[in-house]
Amino acid sequence: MQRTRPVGDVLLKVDDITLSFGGVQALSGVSFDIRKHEIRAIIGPNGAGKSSMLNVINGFYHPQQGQITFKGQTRKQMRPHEAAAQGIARTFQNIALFRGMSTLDNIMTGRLLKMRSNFLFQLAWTGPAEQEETRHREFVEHIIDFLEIQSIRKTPVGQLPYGLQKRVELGRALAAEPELLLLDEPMAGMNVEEKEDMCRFILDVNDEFGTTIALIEHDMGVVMDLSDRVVVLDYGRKIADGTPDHVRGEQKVIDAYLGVSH
Amino acid sequence: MIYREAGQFKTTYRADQAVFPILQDRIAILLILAVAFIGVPALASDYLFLAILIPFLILSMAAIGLNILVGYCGQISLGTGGFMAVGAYAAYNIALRVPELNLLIVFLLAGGCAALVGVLFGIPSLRIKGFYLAVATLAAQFFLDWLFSRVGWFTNYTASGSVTAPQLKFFGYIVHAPTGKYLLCLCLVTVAAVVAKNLVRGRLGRSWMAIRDMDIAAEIIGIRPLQAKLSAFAVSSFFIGVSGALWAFVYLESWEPLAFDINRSFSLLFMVIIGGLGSILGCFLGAAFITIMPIFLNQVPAALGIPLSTATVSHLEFMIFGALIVFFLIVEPHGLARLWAIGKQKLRLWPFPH
Amino acid sequence: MKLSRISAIAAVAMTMPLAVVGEAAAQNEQFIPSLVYRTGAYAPNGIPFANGVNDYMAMLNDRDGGVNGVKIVLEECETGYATDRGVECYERLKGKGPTGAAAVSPLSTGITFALTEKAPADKIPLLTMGYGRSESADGSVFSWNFPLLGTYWSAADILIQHVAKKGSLKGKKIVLVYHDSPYGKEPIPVLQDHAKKHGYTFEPIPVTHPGVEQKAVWLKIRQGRPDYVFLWGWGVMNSTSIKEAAAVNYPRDKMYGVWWSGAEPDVLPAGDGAKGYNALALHPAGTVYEVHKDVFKHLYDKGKGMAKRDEVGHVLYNRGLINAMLTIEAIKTAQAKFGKKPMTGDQVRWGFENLNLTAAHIKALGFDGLVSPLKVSCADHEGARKARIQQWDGKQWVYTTEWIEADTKYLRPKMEAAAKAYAAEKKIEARNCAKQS
Amino acid sequence: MGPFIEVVLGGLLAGVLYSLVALGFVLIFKASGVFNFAQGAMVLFAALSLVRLMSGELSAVHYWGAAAVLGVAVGYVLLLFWRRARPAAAPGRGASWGLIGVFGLIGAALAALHGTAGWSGWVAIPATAAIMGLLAVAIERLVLRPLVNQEPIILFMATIGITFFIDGFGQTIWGSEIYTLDLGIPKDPMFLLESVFEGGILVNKLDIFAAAIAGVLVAVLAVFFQKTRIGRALRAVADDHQAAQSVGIPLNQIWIIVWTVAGFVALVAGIVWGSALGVQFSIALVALKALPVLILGGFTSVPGAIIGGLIIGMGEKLAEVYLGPVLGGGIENWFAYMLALIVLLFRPQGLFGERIIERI
Repeated sequence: MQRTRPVGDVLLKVDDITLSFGGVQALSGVSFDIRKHEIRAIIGPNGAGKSSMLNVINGFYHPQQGQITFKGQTRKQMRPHEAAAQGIARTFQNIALFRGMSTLDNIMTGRLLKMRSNFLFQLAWTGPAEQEETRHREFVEHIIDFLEIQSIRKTPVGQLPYGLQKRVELGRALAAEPELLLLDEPMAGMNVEEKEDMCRFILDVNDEFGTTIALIEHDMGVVMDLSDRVVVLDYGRKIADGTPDHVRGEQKVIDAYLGVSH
Repeated sequence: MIYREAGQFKTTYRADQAVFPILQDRIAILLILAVAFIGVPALASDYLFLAILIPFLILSMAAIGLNILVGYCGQISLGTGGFMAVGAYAAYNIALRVPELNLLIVFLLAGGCAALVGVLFGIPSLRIKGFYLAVATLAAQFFLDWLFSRVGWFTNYTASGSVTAPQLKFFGYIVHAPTGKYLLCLCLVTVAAVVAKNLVRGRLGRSWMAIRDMDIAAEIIGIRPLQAKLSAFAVSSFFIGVSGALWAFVYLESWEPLAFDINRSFSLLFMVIIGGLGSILGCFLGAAFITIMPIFLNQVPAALGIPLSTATVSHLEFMIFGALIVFFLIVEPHGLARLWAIGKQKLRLWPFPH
Repeated sequence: MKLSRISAIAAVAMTMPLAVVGEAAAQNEQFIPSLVYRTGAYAPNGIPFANGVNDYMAMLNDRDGGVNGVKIVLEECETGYATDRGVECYERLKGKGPTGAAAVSPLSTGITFALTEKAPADKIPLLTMGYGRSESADGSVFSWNFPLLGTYWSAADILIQHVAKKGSLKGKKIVLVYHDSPYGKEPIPVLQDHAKKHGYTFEPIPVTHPGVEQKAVWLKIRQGRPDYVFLWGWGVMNSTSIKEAAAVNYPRDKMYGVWWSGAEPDVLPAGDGAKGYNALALHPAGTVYEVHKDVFKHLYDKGKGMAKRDEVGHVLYNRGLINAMLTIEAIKTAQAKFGKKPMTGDQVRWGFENLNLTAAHIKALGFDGLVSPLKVSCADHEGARKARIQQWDGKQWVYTTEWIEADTKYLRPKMEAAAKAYAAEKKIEARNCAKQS
Repeated sequence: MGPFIEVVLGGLLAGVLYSLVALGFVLIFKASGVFNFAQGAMVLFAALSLVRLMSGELSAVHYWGAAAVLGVAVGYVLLLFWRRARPAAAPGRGASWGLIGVFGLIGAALAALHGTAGWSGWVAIPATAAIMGLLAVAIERLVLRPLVNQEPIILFMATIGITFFIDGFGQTIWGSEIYTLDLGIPKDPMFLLESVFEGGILVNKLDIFAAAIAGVLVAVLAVFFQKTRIGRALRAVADDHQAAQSVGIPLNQIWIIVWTVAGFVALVAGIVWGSALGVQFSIALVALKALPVLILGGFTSVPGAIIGGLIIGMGEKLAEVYLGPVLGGGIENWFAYMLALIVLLFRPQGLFGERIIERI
């Protein structure tokens, strides 16, 4: 595969993360890194702690132990909106769109972080506030074109079919122009055609915007095709890390997927 | 056939972002404004002004405020009456203590006071959600009721606890004719509606709606719940506070805390739900419905010549009112505004629905 | 299409209530609005009063064909004791009939306060018999208010006079249990002022609307053991107070209610617990008076009448009769000057201000024994300020004192000062009563 | 010390009354997720029906109607037992309706024979219970079923609509004056421990009686939920609507049952409140006293409603008596809410509510 932007330095480093809920250990001592411009997959059987990992990265869960370094800044605890401000965006396993709003408005919310016009101008809808709105609207229209969802621009997302909702959610995450994009099972529940579209979007995003992507996916074919490197989690532990070909050969990974007891 | 948008193309984002993108709507709204500002003052009677239009306008403004909180930000509040009282008593005290101040500024300051109090009582919303929050807002209602009847300073130590509004004087001109009062309310409500519309279609509005639809997702895409929720409480309470000041100064003229009791909170909540959550138009429809319905029910039997005792009429009024609420919720849970939108949609296609 | 729809809806919505109001009225009618509450927390007290008013007017129409040949048209409007509904009722009814509303009885101190601001502009007199703003007894400032038969300040003064007669109040303790509204707060200044004069300690305890929650209040009273408890309640609050007093064993004969806390619905629910409870009385209960004979003859014997037959003659029913009679007498007084036709509010105001009910006159009206003579003047809109103490013996109210008159010398300066302050605030020029005819 | 104990005791006993109303809320919220604002109106309606049926001041139609409702209810219950005992021999659908109708007619006929004298409590209480059952059926049919799967706030608003309707309806058919409810419950004050404290500790017999009734009611409800088939179905529905439906528990029936039970609870509350204060519109407002109890105890917890009631009752009375004079009095209303609010800040789901877990 020919990339316009080669994989660069470490963007995010996860170090010895341990997370538990009450007595349940969700993650124990997980460490890995994500490099600039790469597509990094996180895989593992159900309940392996994949979604928890993403939740830790974007600050929704606070790990008991370990630290996260993003763009050279190390942190232990952070609110999700702070993570968003630093440039981490994500989509969700069970779609978390704003159901009462239109596609356009949903994607516009992704731009909120970049909007800072004065309250008084907003009241009157003039000057900087209106210019800002138009400017961001242009950007969002760009994303709408990119995701090929022009026709549903003004439709409330609650009325959209599943596949399109997933696409809108991706659009909302992209609107924030994130440096790191976390995708939680972006293709779950899709048919083959929809999956192909989604794969194309992910690759295009990575390629056109140079966005670094971490994704969780169950479809092994997709994972192997898309990703540069793969982390494998099982029972909250990291059991393998490397290129798709490398991971595929690991005995531990095969065991975990086939359910060999340890 | 007239309501057809074919041939109207939007060539700029600006045009698409307009409140009324369709030409016919723009004409209609201009006509409505013309009627409201010119036609009604020329034709309406004192009774229509004083007993129907003025309360309707003032309550519309309060409903706009409440709708921002409940309809746009998803935080149910049963303390609206209390916040109206804050506006009323703040206006009273400011006007009393700084008599030279222009009343418009007094009203704005009153709104500001209500906004502050709103923010204060909005703080629990960061932790408490749903019906727990709704019940918790009753704390504000009861506390504020008590405060204004018990702390003498707020009522300038009048023995009865009932206070009287000063003359309505703007720029040296005294407003006491019903028409003047009506126009005053109409101007303020028009401004309020425009401002509210601008807010809800912009940055702030989107962050409120995001919080309403899914607060966790909103936080993850970078919206700060603290800012979004408290700004909704502040803006909402501001409108409610101004409407409270108007209710006291323009409609009642003399009032006691009971004028802003919990029934006021409930009737406002009815307005926004019957009118339509998350719709500015709905606020007006809801306010009209709730203001006119009781008066209407009260007079229909007499008009039809059915001799009913006052007691029966008022009980019937309760029953019909309750039944209508249930009926509307069943027919269209999203309120009159949604009914209106559906009607418009049909009209767009009429007479060829397919 | 769309527009016509909007305007059609708007037109229907807006004009419907209007159309109803704008019915053509016959020319020889005197329109009188009646603000009532027949539902809600205050209905037990609102109903008998409204029935009394209604029956008296209906009886006059039947017996005399109205007042001096002018038919009386009464229309009730439900306020629910809420100020905003009261204002709405007032606005709706003030212009009805050929000459507009003759007079308005708000039957709520809160509504009275609101209407006091509106009535002068509309030229409609407010009859607030036994309630309302106390300082409005000063007619030079409050031209349109008529708190006939006594204000709350008079009531408070009469109560203190009565208990002071039973023994010096020095070192005694008096508690006021009051409805937390302008109504309940009205007597506080006088009671406080008297406390200084008589040397008793005074403690006001508010009860929140509607007044069913009084447990803590009465526990406090049990602990504080006041020598007297004054009750300024209304609606269900009254009976609750008496019940709670019985529950904490506070002696009922040390309790004194104002005249709005001394009717049958206040004591009957408390059963035996109410025995010994005292209240002020403006007039007696019962049906032994001439006017009741006419009421029975012209209404109840014909199967008409608003109340149940056995409720005729209850305290509040009789008060309704008196309220109606005073309105009618004011109209008659006005007619004597302006002619026997429907009177405007302005003319009725003159009628009220020149109302002079002598004993003979009262007897002729059939109210002998129900009302004592009163004379209204420009300076004095109260007309009379007398009340008796009555006691509930378990079955009926029994007078325990003769008429006690409030101390005008003491109250008048207070009233005038308060009225003056109001006039200054509202920039009203007080009339010079010496010059009024 | 004496007065303090007295206030605490008085508060606890007042709290029991709040619990009775809160209990009705909890039942319905648990089983249907509906925040039933109409509970207060149901208390008023039950109390009004009872007191007026006992009064003997109504027109004959009232008595016939109430007796017919009672007859129908008796017929329905008998039929249920018949079906349970001998399913094979039980009548078919049409015959069942006929039979129930006959029972209704018998009821009305008996009432007609009795004339318009007031009923004794032994008849009036079951009749009122039957009326509450009818009300539950009506609410399920006319309101809940058309609104199924709507958002909670819509259902909440609908119950406010129901509140208005019942308030108006109840006062229309039963009257709006104040009525004395006398079921022979003693009301005199008692003085305990007179040897220890001067003046003794005042307790009202009615309060003790109310507390006992509340205790019995909670025990009955506990048995009902734990031991009976319907109770188990109710708990299943409370845990998961869809799962319960998928294993064949008919949701509509469950709703009717729950609303009926809440109606019975309202009747008990109505009896106690009505005996204490007299039956009048104002007792509908006790719903507002139950709300802080509800958020304090948690919307879904029966013990929470009881303990919450006790805490609120005691807290507000202590505040009114000892803090009130400093602040000017009349504070108990908002104090109850503030107390609940403060607890909520630390436990957003109330003291006994199910923990809210945020997922994404």
